[in-house]
Amino acid sequence: MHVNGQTYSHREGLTLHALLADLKVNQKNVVVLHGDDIYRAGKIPDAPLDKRDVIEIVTMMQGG
Amino acid sequence: MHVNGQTYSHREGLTLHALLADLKVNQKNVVVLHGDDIYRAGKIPDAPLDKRDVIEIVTMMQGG
Amino acid sequence: MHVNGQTYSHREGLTLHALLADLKVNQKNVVVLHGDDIYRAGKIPDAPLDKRDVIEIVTMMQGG
Amino acid sequence: MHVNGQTYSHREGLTLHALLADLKVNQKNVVVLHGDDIYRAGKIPDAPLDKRDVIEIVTMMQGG
Amino acid sequence: MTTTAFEPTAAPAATDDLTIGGRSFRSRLMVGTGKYKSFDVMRDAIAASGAEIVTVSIRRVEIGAPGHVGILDAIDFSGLQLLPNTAGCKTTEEAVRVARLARVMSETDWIKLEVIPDAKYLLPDPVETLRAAEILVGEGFIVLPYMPADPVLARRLAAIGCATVMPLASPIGSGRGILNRASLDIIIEEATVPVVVDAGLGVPSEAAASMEFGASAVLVNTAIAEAKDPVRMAAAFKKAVEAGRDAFIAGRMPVRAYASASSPIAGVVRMPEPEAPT
Amino acid sequence: MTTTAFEPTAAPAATDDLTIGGRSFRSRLMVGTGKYKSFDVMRDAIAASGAEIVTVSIRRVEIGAPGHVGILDAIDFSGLQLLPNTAGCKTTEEAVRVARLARVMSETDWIKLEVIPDAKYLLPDPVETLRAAEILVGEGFIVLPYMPADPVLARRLAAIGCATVMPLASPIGSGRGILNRASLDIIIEEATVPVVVDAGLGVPSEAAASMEFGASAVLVNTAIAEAKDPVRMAAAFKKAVEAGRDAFIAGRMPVRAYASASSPIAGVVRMPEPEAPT
Amino acid sequence: MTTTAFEPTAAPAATDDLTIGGRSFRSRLMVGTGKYKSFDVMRDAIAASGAEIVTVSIRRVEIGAPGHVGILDAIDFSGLQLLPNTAGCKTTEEAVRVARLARVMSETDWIKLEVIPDAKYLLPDPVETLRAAEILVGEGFIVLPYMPADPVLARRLAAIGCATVMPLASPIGSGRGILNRASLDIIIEEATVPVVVDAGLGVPSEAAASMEFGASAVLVNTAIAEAKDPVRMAAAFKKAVEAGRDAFIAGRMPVRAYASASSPIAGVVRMPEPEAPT
Amino acid sequence: MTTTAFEPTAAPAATDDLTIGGRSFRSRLMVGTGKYKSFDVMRDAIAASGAEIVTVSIRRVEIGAPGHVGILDAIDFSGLQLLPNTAGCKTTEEAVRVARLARVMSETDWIKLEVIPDAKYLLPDPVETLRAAEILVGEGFIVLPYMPADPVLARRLAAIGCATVMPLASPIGSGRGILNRASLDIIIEEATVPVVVDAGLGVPSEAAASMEFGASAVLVNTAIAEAKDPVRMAAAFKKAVEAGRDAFIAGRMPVRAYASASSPIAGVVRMPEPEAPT
Repeated sequence: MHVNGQTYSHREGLTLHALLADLKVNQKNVVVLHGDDIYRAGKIPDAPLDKRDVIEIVTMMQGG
Repeated sequence: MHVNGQTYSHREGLTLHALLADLKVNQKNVVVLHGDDIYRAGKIPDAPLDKRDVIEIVTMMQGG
Repeated sequence: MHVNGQTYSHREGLTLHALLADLKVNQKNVVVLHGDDIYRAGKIPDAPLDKRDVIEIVTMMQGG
Repeated sequence: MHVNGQTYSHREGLTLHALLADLKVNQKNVVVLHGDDIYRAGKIPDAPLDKRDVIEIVTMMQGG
Repeated sequence: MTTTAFEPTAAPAATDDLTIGGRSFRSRLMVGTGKYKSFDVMRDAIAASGAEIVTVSIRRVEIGAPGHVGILDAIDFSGLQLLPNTAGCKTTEEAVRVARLARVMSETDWIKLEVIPDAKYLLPDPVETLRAAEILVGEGFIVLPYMPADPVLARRLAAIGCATVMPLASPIGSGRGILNRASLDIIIEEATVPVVVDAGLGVPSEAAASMEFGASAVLVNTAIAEAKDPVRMAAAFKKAVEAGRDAFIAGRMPVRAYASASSPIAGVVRMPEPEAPT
Repeated sequence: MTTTAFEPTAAPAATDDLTIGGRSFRSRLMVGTGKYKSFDVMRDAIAASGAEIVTVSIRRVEIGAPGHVGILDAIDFSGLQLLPNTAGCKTTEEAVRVARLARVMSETDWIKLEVIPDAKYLLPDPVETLRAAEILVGEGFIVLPYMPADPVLARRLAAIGCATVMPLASPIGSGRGILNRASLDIIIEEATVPVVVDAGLGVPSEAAASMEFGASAVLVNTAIAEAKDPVRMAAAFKKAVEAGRDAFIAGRMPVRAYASASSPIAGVVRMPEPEAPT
Repeated sequence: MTTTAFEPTAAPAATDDLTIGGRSFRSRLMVGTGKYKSFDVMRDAIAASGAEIVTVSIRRVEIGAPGHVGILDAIDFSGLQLLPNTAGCKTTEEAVRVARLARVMSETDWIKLEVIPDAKYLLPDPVETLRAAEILVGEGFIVLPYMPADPVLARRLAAIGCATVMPLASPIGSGRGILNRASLDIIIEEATVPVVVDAGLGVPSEAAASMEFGASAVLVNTAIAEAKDPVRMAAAFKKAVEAGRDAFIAGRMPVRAYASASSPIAGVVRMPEPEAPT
Repeated sequence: MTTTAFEPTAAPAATDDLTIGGRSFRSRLMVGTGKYKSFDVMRDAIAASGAEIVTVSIRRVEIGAPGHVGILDAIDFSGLQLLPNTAGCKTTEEAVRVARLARVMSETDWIKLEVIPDAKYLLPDPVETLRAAEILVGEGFIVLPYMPADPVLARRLAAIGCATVMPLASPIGSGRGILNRASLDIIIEEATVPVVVDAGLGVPSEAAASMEFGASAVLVNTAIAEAKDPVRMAAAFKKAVEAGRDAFIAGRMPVRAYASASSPIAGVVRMPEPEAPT
């Protein structure tokens, strides 16, 4: 699967919450894109992940 | 029918040659658009015209 | 004599005060040039005037 | 004396021709200023020089 | 204290508010949040600018960086209108996708649309920008498109429902000032939505000039963030934008080919003619 | 830090005062009093400009006009530095004479020296201006000479003791803005006295630009007096001059030939490569 | 005279020919045929210009005007490359249709593509121009698109197979000169096809400048046709374009912030120091 | 080649000759002889420029350098008007003295007067230039003064009998082009003697522009001598000056705020309205 553009080795039974935990993501102020679904921090479901899934975990940064 | 953007009253049996004659068009250096067909001066067929036809008779002019 | 660029017909015994009175000049905020001497309002002497004298009576105006 | 801005040790009986010879000046296309007198090449007199004299030997150069 | 800064006390005539997407603003200076040396300087500079609209970007979090700090952890944007951008997107698809993420992230429908294929001059693609704008307007976004100073494109972007047009003055971050004056004049003359001069402004006088020739607002980032003293520069831009807008409303003097004396012509003290001998 | 940013009333560092003829000023905007529709508008515009140095002219009184009103009857200049000019004088002699009258009239040694032979463009005569300045400096005047934007002349005027130099941006009252930028840059680079950009400024952005490129002050008359709303325009010039000076002190960003992204380059959300079939 | 003009005798190095659509040209000045007072003046002006590429338009014949004279009845274009345009077309469909008529009319595949929706500034539509160019390139036309000075659009037009790009200097027929210098510089820097500066040039120096900063050619119509003496002006543009191209090849001097003496520094005749008394 | 170059064959209308000091010239391009890599390049560049007036300087011979070669040993100036300059002189006295030496050296009364106190920008001193010009005119010289672009000074120099005025476009050898356009326009408008734009021109288009806005001639040195190919650049300047002069005489088109179509408005081939159903 892909997480933030990098390949990530999927494992049986992996869920979104587990993934975020594995990645040690500071979940405050992040938004997660799972396929076409977009979830804001605190509303991220513990969805099961498929090995073809594409995940984006983003936050707000400086910019002009 | 339309000739150079103006409506032109079609008559039974009207042909392209007849039309050009009616209009007194100086056929030297003109090009005729009949539907999607484009004919250069001297090669204009005496095609029969339908009342829904759109005809453009153009020439080369000054321009920048 | 000349007053503010115009010729002024001098008369025997004419003085500066008399001149200013004749001309009905509002003496507030004016400065008078008599030859090379410059007098501010209130300090204008009652000097006798000669027919060759050049007098300028000026004030402050708008300007950029 | 001064020659082209530099001090030059004057000697008894020194003349303009002798000076130019001493200095090995290519006299073609030069102009000499002796005091207020200006001489073109070929018309330079063999004038006696004084130790207070100021001499300029110039030519035409590139310039804009 | 920072909070109060976001509620300017001295209010100009309400009639001169800037209205975008149905919301009114007193400030006509929008600022970016990029390139600051520190969040403290950024915070003070934003406050000093008096800006009510502030741009941000959306980026992937750094994986495995637990202490990762996003801008929301550092800055309190309450009272400000956030304007997320799609900077970095090279295609319509990327821009639309980032806009959707930004909407959820920022809890606003506002989006500064940027579709920029080249990295050297960071110039927007007119065709992709129009395509992306059509999609986003259709999805209910309030779209502020960054665009080349192209009057025909500006008309088309306004026609499809963009909230503003944001033509560039010169390349992003170049500080080269207003290089497209003639095109900006036409865009402003024909504008049916607010025209925001975006990108390239290097000094306050260029922001003031933009307002004088009729821009509705300006957006500034690098010129403030890269100044030696960003906070003082932010205050300078604030004054300059107000000065330019005031001048636009006050109505400038005519331009003359010749001079026109400021002091009275009459009554100059001249030397008198010499007295004729008697 | 943040606090001060929100109280622009707090005076700028005394070290940034403008000093001319031994006197310090906080405002770097000088204004003229010509061309106003009424004394009331003039009074309000001067107040709105925050100017501390105000120019006036000397003229002959109208003979036989008892009700004649001079500017002193209408305006209270207390607290302001009066700067009488020699406008209208075509020769050194006329200018020196008017300066002497002005000194008695205004009770100040300050004089704005103008020696202008032509009426069409009102351009100052460099040779006569230098001659007159030498005489007036010798008589103890504080001389502020209006001059062409000529760096060599500026050096000479400073060398003989003028208090400032006042090069023109464009012809008096033309509103054509800064037409001599390159010459002004050299004058400022070499300046040993304050450089006051005088004449031709038409809008506040031009005043701001003058301060940004290093002028010590600007003098404005027509651009304010002939604005549709002179009082608002005066306030605009005040803000613009402050903005330009702040920017000069804050230190502008570098100018770049190319663009420089305002948003982070890294972490852009890109489309993933299509998964290879397994 | 007319004859010889169409066969330039003095040939510059073949290596400096301009190549478009596989054909080589010695002249880098293209001219239009619009706005001339008479066909005689047009003929002489074209000859004096030395142009080898000449634009014309396609228009409906006047019905019921038997004596109607088209340009082909008046001018002998043998030896010249005709470049018919789609002037007047507001949409892709109209432009494509006129291009097809032009191809039959002119017996050339060359087309100057113009898609211009507005009449006031006659600015091209970037989106429709790209669409129409794609269709016409697909039909085998040699497409020279008139376009806004937009570097991204220029890249896209070249990428789809246009033979040149023709960015505008300023609005058609305005004579305002080069208002888009910065954008033109980028277009030229990135160009993979010849860049022809089209529209807005008013005087020969602007054509020379265009060549100096790297344009491959320029197109001029109004500046020649509306000159008081069109034939002499045509000759002036010919010389200016050659001068600009020569300068580009000869390599300009560097620009310096400071002066650099043209005459030797050493050996200046100075006054000697006064002799010390002995 | 060299020979022919000094006798231009193709003669423009005698009525357009440039007349200075009672002598007529066909070329309006004057060139300097400084900064060339070799005498051969200088010779060919002068020939290619078609110049008829060429500047030189006067310098002290190198003492003790018997093989010392002056320019007269290398270049044949027959047929050209030599114009010796006073470059390097900082005062009136030095300039007058060098002028007298130059007169004897060159066997001509022509002198390009330069009084330049500063070395960084090489800007002329207006006061000393006027003083020196008065002395030299009094001694029967034909004085061509190098001067700041100061209209009042130009009038005074013409009034005392100078043969031309030579205002600078930008600092000598800077190649910065025309930085004083507005002042040059006024000088030309008021001129009673030929106005020669001198110093700072960097490319031929700037020379062409100078002629277009009414200069009588231009003087170029560094832009030719420092080009990568000086001979080709000299030819480019020749064409550009001729182009600019031709354009000035031919009479430029008017400048318009808006566009003006080059192709006929009428007769455009439009899509027909859909037929109403019958």
